[in-house]
Amino acid sequence: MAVTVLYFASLRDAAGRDSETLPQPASLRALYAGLRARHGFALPAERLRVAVDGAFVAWDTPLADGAEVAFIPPVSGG
Amino acid sequence: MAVTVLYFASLRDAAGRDSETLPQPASLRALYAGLRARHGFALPAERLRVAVDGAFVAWDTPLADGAEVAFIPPVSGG
Amino acid sequence: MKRFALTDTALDTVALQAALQSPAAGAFASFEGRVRDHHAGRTVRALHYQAYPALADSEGEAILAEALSRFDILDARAVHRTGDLAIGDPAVWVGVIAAHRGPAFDACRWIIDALKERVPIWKRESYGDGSEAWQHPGAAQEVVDNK
Amino acid sequence: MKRFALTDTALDTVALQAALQSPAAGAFASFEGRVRDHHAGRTVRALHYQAYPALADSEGEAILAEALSRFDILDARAVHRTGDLAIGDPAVWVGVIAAHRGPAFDACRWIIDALKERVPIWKRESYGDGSEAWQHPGAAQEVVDNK
Repeated sequence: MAVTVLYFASLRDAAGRDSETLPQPASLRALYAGLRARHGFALPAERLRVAVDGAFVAWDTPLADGAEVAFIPPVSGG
Repeated sequence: MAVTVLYFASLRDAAGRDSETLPQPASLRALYAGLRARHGFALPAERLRVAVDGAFVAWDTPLADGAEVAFIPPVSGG
Repeated sequence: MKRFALTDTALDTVALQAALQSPAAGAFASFEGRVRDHHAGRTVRALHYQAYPALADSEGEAILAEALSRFDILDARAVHRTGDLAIGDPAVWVGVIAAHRGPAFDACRWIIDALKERVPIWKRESYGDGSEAWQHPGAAQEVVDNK
Repeated sequence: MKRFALTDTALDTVALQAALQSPAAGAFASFEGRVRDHHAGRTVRALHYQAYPALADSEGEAILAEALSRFDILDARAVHRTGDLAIGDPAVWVGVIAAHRGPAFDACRWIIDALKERVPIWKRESYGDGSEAWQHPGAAQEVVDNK
């Protein structure tokens, strides 16, 4: 039972990696809270969107085993 | 004492020429009225602008000898 | 500064765009008017544009100068075709560079609107039935020359 | 139909524009976002764009499909750079064709606004003083990495 987390932009720099595989968390919110504490992410969850398996989802979406999770900081393309 | 008149678009087709030189008219309005009668221009003066020597002018501008006059039908570039 | 031009040959929009460069430009907005195959419900086969070159040049330059004073932009250019055009050919091109996209879009649109309203250039449409008509917008009906 | 793309090589706007052809198109509006030498009063030396490719592709396609349903346009395309860019380089390009210019301009502007707001792409600015910062708009202050 595990999930893979992808990191981008300032989260990638703070985590020092592109991705990591972690034990299945209780929820997306719990997952981010733990990672934020561990990696020192500056951005609170309220400023992020979250995507699972390549699609945006609500923060309260249940996580399946093997899910690929990406926390999406405010974007700045263009 | 003469003026040159330039024709464009439907006026050029109706007049059958690009330009012509005419005796000095009493006014721009009188000049167009005479030409409209002679060439059968469909457009009334109210729908035209008028230019003298390459610049737009008011219809009541006096005409100097040798002036180059162009009656400007509604434009349709672009 | 010459920013407006008439040309009787195909528009080279790549060269036109290349002239609009500035390290301060974050936005480049452009518009190209092309000959389309229909107008007011009729099939259009081709177009011919005729200009009063001296007045078109001065009026085009005046419009671009006015755009530079009205909008927060860095530069702007426009060019208009004359002569015979086929379906798909570019008839007019407008390009604007600015630090930000808002003024670039606003100026580009203002310029094409002003060119269409003010510059002495006239379009003659050739229709599917072989007739032709000079376009004098606002006329009760267009002035049709059956040739 | 693939209308949106990410690319890590220079944008070929000529080829992009050439793909937007239709005999029914009277209007082609385009926007190019370029790397400019300043932002928020600071001198910018270069930019780096990072994307989440799978989600950027699907979100970009969704935006272009939505533009086609919202506006009276014939087609639209967009492409966004990733990787390292220098001052003056095009970072994003949007092109729209339509019968008339109003919808072409409106759709072009809507698309670039939506791309900037929704597509998971991030910009890291490199400044004249050697510092760098990921841009996360809306933050109380940008997340600065002094490298």
